[in-house]
Amino acid sequence: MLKVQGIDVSYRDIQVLWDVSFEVNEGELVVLLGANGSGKTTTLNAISGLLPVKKGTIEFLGQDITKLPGYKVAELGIIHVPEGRRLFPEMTVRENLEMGSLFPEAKAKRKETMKKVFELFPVLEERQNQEAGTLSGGQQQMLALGRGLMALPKLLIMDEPSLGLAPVLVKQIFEKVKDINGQGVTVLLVEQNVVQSLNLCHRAYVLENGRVILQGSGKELLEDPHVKEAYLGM
Amino acid sequence: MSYFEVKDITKKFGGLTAVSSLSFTVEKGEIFGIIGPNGSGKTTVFNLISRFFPLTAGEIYFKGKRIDQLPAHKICEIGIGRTFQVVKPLRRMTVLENVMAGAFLRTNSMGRARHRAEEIIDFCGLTRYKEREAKSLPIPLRKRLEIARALATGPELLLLDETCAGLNPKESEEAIELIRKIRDTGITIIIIEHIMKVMMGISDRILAINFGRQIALGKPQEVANHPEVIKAYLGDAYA
Amino acid sequence: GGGQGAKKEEVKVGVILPLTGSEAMFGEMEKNSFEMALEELKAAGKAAIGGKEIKLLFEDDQGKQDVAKSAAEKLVNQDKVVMLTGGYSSACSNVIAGSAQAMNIPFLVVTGSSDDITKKGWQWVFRGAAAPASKYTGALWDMIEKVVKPKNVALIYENTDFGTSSAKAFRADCEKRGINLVFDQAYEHGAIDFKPMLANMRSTNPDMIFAVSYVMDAAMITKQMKELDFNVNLFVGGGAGYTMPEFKENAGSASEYVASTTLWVPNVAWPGASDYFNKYKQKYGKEPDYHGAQAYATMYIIADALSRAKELTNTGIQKALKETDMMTIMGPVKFEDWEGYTNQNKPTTYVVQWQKGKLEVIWPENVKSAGYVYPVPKWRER
Amino acid sequence: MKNKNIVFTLLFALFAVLLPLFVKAPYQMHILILIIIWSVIGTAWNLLGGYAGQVSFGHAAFFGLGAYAAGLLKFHYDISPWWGMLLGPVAASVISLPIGLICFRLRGPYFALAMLALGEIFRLLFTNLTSFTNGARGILIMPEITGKMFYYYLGLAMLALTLLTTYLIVHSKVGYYLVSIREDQDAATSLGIPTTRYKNYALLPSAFFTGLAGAFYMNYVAFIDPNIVFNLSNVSVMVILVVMLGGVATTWGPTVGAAMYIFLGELFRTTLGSANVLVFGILVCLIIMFLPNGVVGEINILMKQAAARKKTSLAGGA
Amino acid sequence: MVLFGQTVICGILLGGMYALIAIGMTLIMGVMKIINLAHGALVMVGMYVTYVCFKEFGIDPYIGMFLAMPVLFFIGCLIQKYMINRLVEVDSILPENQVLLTVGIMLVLTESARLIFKSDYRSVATSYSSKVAFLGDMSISVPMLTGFFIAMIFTLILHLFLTKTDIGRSIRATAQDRDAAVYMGVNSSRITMITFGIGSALAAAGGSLLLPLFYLFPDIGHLFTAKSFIITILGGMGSTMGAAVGGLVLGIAESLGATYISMGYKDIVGLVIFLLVLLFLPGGLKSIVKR
Ligand SMILES: Nc1ncnc2c1ncn2[C@@H]1O[C@H](COP(=O)(O)OP(=O)(O)OP(=O)(O)O)[C@@H](O)[C@H]1O
Ligand SMILES: Nc1ncnc2c1ncn2[C@@H]1O[C@H](COP(=O)(O)OP(=O)(O)OP(=O)(O)O)[C@@H](O)[C@H]1O
Ligand SMILES: CC(C)C[C@H](N)C(=O)O
Ligand SMILES: [Mg+2]
Ligand SMILES: [Mg+2]
Repeated sequence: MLKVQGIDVSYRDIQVLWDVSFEVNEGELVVLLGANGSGKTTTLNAISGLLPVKKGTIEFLGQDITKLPGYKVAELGIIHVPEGRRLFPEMTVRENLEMGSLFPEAKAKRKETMKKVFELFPVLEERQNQEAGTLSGGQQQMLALGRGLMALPKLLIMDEPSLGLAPVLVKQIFEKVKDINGQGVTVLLVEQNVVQSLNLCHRAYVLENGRVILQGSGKELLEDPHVKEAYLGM
Repeated sequence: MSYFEVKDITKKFGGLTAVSSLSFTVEKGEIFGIIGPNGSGKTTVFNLISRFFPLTAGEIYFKGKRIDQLPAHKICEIGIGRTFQVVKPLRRMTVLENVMAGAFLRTNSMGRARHRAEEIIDFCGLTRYKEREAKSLPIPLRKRLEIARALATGPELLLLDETCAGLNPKESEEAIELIRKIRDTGITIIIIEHIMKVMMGISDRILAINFGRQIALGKPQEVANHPEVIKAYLGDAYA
Repeated sequence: GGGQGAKKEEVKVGVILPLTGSEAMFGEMEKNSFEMALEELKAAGKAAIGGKEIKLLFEDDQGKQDVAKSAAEKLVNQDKVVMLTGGYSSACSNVIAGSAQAMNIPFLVVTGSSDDITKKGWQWVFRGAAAPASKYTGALWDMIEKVVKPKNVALIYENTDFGTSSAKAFRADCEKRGINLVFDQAYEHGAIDFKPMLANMRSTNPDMIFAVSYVMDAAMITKQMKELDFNVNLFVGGGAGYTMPEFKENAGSASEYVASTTLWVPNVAWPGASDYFNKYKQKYGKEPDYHGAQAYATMYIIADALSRAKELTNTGIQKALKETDMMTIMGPVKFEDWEGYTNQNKPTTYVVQWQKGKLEVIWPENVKSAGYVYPVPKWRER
Repeated sequence: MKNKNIVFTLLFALFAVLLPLFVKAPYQMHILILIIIWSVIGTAWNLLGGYAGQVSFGHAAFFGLGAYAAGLLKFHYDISPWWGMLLGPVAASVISLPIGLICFRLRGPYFALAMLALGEIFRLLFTNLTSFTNGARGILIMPEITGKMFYYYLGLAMLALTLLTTYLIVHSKVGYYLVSIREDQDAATSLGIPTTRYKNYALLPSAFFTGLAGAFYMNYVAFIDPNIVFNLSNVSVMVILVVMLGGVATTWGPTVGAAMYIFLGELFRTTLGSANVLVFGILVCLIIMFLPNGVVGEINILMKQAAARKKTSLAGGA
Repeated sequence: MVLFGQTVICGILLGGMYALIAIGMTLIMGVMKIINLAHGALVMVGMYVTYVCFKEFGIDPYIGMFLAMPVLFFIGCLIQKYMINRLVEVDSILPENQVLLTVGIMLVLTESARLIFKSDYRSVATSYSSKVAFLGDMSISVPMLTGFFIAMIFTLILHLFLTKTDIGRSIRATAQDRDAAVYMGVNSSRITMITFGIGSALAAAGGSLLLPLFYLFPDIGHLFTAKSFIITILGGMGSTMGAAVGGLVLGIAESLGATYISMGYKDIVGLVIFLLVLLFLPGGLKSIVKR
């Protein structure tokens, strides 16, 4: 479904990604692991068209999207729930959710989807008229996720969705991610909750200093000595 | 009288009571943890202590003096430093300059501020990034920068708001190390964190709140086993 | 430096005018008039001074006085002009005058009407075609004494140099004659709505209004008086605004019977006045007002002085200017020292009135082109 | 790096001091004097707007106050307007205190527009309080000194003082605090910085030097009226133009910007007739589009990049 | 009493005119946070378009408005796309550096108008330019009243547009976080362009409606820019309703000031009210309007 082939990405003249390749198949839940600053967010931004790719290609559903502008990538069904939430702080919760469903199909089902999102995160329903900027950190994270779901994505990209959430919610989020994936949405996930995410995923890639150094199923990687040492501190 | 004391503080935002007659004390040298579900009012407590918001009601004492009437910048001057959950780096300044801006609180000399800042940068393991502009740092490093900057102001009491969020288990270990090291220099710490592993590992005592009210207070293990905490916060018992 | 060698020798005169910015309309009109006059002089063979052609060097002051100073400095130091002229706004004229005085270069003011300019005892500054702001009302006072005889008068004026100077003189004149000034207010130009001021003024029941306004404020004020149905026996404008073609166009029927003081009208008796008006209109497709006439007359004064100058040096020209005694379309011009003024021509002023869409001279009686209408009919009776 | 700066500064100072040996024509001197005046105002604005990030749309208030302080001395008391060079900056600084009190409660565009409002209020007051200010009739003096050389060197001294003061402020604790406030006011507060007080530390000298420039202006141009010295577009906005053309929050930016503004403006004005402002406008657009950080700002960025590259290549070699 | 009534009526109508001029600014500065010193110049260009329609083709300004709006929409789009947009993408020390660009644009527009139309004062006299209705002894200008209602209608439409339509919400979203809007599939460069276009079109509408009762010359824009700023801020940046109320407050304050203090001080009264509002309602009038 998504095929990243040998991409290089730089910020001005600092190269951050080197020959990164990986794939996400239809219906899969794939996790990208890596230390701080290893280039995970950069990879995701390159996929969603926010950063130019210097070398290599990115394909989605057989279409080359390497050079596509960000909004077109979203239109194809790749929805990115960004790191650091990136809400619209002066818009209400409801408006933020509405912003998630701009494309025709999503818009047609706006009401239903929103109901589902509200079931998933009841606090959003309570606060639907509050400005997003005044929500607590965790509430904001829920809204960011909810907003992503509103687009009925084909491929949902999530950059550390559990960041700053209370343990009970982290569990819930992981469950929801699994649910969403179970309902047929392909998911590409970046997470620091290494154990939980590896337990959850079908396959995972490990990124170090901008290069893919390991790949395998979640179980395999959990057993991998390097992963154990570098990420689990065991 | 305790080293630091919060007495019956309340904060209302319009109709919403974010913090509701909350009281607690912190002893010198302690690492005091605060946990609670998202939106339970933890950050608001910090904002009240550091006077980013005025109190609706209540009193706050530090070293026996009432401090809830002081202006925000004075809070730092008397020795209470803080970090922000949503990081606020001085974007176009380098890491060194960021930390120097903090160090100037205790000195007027460029040389001394620089020296102090360099020490702290080393202490926090940011030496590699010293000359980088803060805006180019990834979020976890920005969080560490927040700590360094706050340390540079020479606090006696440090408020850390989710400085470990976004770290993987290995990195969390390092962060815990850093926090311990800070405590070992004699600084008292109040910490907010959602990663229970971190909280359990370093806190001397933990306060759990929900809806701005205390639901439990005590040794980490006691709090983690408190039924209400489990229900509202942990989901199931922390093992 | 006359090191121009083979090039045809020229007598350079610097003209500083606002060619951009909000005063540019007048700058353009004056520039056109200068050029038209120079062409005429050339055609009549009067533009060559001892074999040297008069050449006008125009500089844009953008309506800013520091730029005016730059222009003056440049013209004198760099271009070596023999004298300066121009200056539309009082502010710029003031600054050019100061620079000219400091550089010992004759400066002939075209329009600037600030009293101060010729009241500083500056020997290098001359004002011919323009009157000091406080002297615009000569004919009006004659008419007020003989015809209007108002008890209560209202005074409004734009808070500019010209406005405040005129108002100050008018106020003093009222006091001298024991006329009640029931309303006396300055305003900031460019307002959309003058009605609060007008309504307030109406409540003081004046018989006559004297209003010193530039251009479009004049139209706004009279239009809004009509909209308020505010009647007075006579509305007299002071200076610029109320005599311009744009005033009539914008105020429409509200301009009827509005009177104004002025220095010039096309149908004034001075020789060449109506020729100038017609020629300008034909050439530039637009009616000039008295600012154009001032520039046109100034060009003739300059040519006259240059031709009489014994030598084309600053002192030579200064002396020639001092000795000027000629007729222009603005009337006779002589540079005299009087009432504290230096090198100031004694202006002739008129009262004009819009009648059936035409500006008629109604005072002084010996030069009138139509009889005055006084008191003017009420709005609802027209 | 630091030595290079000092050498550059000394060379520039030498150049400025010796310039009149080569440029003797009064007209050229006049242009230089105008550049100096605008450099001073620009440098003063830059301290508050550039370093502290408090963009003011109302600096005409201080300029006008300085000018009027000089003018009114002469007008009311027949005291030499040169005393205005002392009174003007003091008056502007004194007024800046209540202005700071009002405006520093506001942030961002609210602050900018509050300053605009204050600037306009001063213009209107000075226009309407005719008995005190002579209103729109302005103040006309005959300067006692007419030679350009004197004004040039006095102006140069004034500029040197302004540059030096701002340099010292910027490269001290205060400077760090001002930049911190600009970058994030909340973070600055959390570092114990009394933000309002420090903003005043920037406003005060900023008003002082703007007032000084105003007083100098009165003495030099010899005529002022409220509409000129309190002008919104020709003073308050133009100073922003000067600083941004040259480079915000750079030492030399305002001076370079002033030189461009006056020199290019004058060049176009004397060569392009009535199209001069149009061409100038086009140029302003082009400069800011292609050099969005101003001339000096872009040069600084290039130099930083070059230095970084040198460093990495050195590191790579080792 | 008549005087007071007349003053208030004038104030309200004037406020309507102010709101009309400022409404485009609400979008450009209030929502998009672009401090646009060329706003008045855009109003001026709109007025010239309407003027030409009237003089050359006899088209009534109220209809000419519908020609001026698309023309200015187009001009606004070009300005945003090829000029301002460049600056949105660079990280400069002061985001206000676009202010300078708008100063340049202002100069270019003004001087271009001068090149084409000369500096002459122009006006459009329609049959209704001086129409008045009387309420007792108090007169009400008909074109101003019309302008007032149109201003209110525009305000309402804009408010609904921004809060109730996807494009409107996308405009606000883009202003608040450009990248995040892109994540949601918003073509943010197009949206900013359209926004500037709409803002310019609204400026033109204000100009067209003002034309029958005001006048026109290339530098007229200065008058409008400062007022629009003040109204937009008074209303509380980005609130359309706030801006309308801001216009009214300013209009009434100035009129009362003109009647009861002096015409020369009316602007001071307006500015002082402005400062007071800022000091005591830091978020502008929107904080009242909203609740
Ligand atoms: N805007 C930028 N300019 C320059 N360098 C950048 C920028 N953003 C990121 N980088 C650098 O690129 C590298 C990769 O960053 P990235 O954000 O992709 O890491 P990450 O794997 O997502 O880390 P984290 O776990 O901290 O989110 C880091 O070294 C970072 O410093
Ligand atoms: N400025 C504000 N205006 C209105 N409500 C606010 C404001 N700041 C916080 N709140 C509300 O107060 C409550 C407490 O927020 P707070 O940020 O303290 O939560 P928290 O415990 O820190 O949560 P998290 O763990 O998610 O960071 C939340 O419901 C939030 O929406
Ligand atoms: C137009 C004239 C009546 C006055 C002249 N322009 C001045 O400002 O002094
Ligand atoms: Mg990341
Ligand atoms: Mg929090």
